Amino acid sequence: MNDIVMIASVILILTGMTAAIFNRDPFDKLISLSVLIAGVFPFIVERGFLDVAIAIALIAPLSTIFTLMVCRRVQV
Amino acid sequence: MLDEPIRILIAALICWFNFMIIDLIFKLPERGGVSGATAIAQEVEKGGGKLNGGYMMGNIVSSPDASAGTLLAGCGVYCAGLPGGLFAALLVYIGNRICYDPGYAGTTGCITATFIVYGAVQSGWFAASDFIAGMVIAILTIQGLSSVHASRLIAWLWKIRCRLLRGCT
Amino acid sequence: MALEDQVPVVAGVHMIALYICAVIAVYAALRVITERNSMRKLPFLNVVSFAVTGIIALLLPHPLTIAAAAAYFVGSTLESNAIASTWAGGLKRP
Amino acid sequence: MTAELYTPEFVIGLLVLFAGTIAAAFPRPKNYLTQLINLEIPGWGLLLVMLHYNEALALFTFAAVSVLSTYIFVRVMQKKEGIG
Repeated sequence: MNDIVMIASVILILTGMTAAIFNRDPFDKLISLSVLIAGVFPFIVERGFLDVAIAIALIAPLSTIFTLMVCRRVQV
Repeated sequence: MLDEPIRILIAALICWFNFMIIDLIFKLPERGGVSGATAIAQEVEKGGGKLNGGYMMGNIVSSPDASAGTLLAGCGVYCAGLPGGLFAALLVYIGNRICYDPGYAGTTGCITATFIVYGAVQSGWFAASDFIAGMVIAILTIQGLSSVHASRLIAWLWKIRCRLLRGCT
Repeated sequence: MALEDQVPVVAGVHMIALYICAVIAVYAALRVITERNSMRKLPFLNVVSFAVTGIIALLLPHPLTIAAAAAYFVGSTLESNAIASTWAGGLKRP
Repeated sequence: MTAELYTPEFVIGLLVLFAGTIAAAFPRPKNYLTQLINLEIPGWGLLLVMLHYNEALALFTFAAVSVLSTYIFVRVMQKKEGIG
């Protein structure tokens, strides 16, 4: 992979991870987690595993949806 | 062929007009399709924007519409030519059905964008990768820069469309 | 094993498009983590998803890449849809 | 099997794995939901580390098992706390 795309993916992963650790609201944590997932995909595609990329792209939202079953907004 | 940055800017203009015209014809700024789109519209209005623009931004977020169709048509033509673009239209239709949406705007946008991109590539003036980068720039101007100004712009265009075609309430 | 010995490496002529996608992805990610309101983060997340779809398609030109890009885009959209619907209380509320 | 020793995804995967493990061990608002969301971060780090070894079937299996374990944790939390 060329360098600029790799640096961009690393920045996406690190910002997503940091924001997902330090946020306190569950919805903010899930949004930051999907930034992290967006950074993982160029590494998978660059290795040539397109079938793995399809499977993980279809499976990963299920995990978020299962987690959302116990999320509930604080009533304002 | 021109230089690559100029080609990308022209392709961004073409993509912007393509998805904006199709979204306005299919009445995306009229109401929120799912409850999440309505929530995004209300939050945008609370931050100082217009409600109709917020509805369209929420609809773009929560289901693949003509902008996603334009991007995937560019990807399809870049990877596999004209059959790739039509296959991308089928995938956009399936994705719309997954997200509880009728899916007419996305499929129509994908088919028209396929023919636009394929014609531009065949004419020799553009490469298909220009349209992918152009669509990313075009969606940046709507969703990414400032939600207040973008929603005001979409509300102004929606008012013009109501005066011209009078299909809206 | 992998597909990478069958498909050509990206040629050097389309590099500027790839760089534009990478820069826009980083910019939108920074906007996501600096926005305070939880619902106004979702349009910036959509920009990240568009840019990553463009990166996927530009990195490896192969016919299966269309399915990968569409699957990633639909998955990300479904995730945003579920987050917004749960925040609005559409599905799970009694 | 390993072509080179330190590919970028290996290094960044180890970093994400350690940081996510520490974050899952000490969740900041101390409840089960935060711990469950923090537990997904080292999962993605482990996927990046496994990407270094070029095994497609391992990646498939890991993704499927990760989602199933998330579902089981969610059911356990609903039984235990009576929420959802």
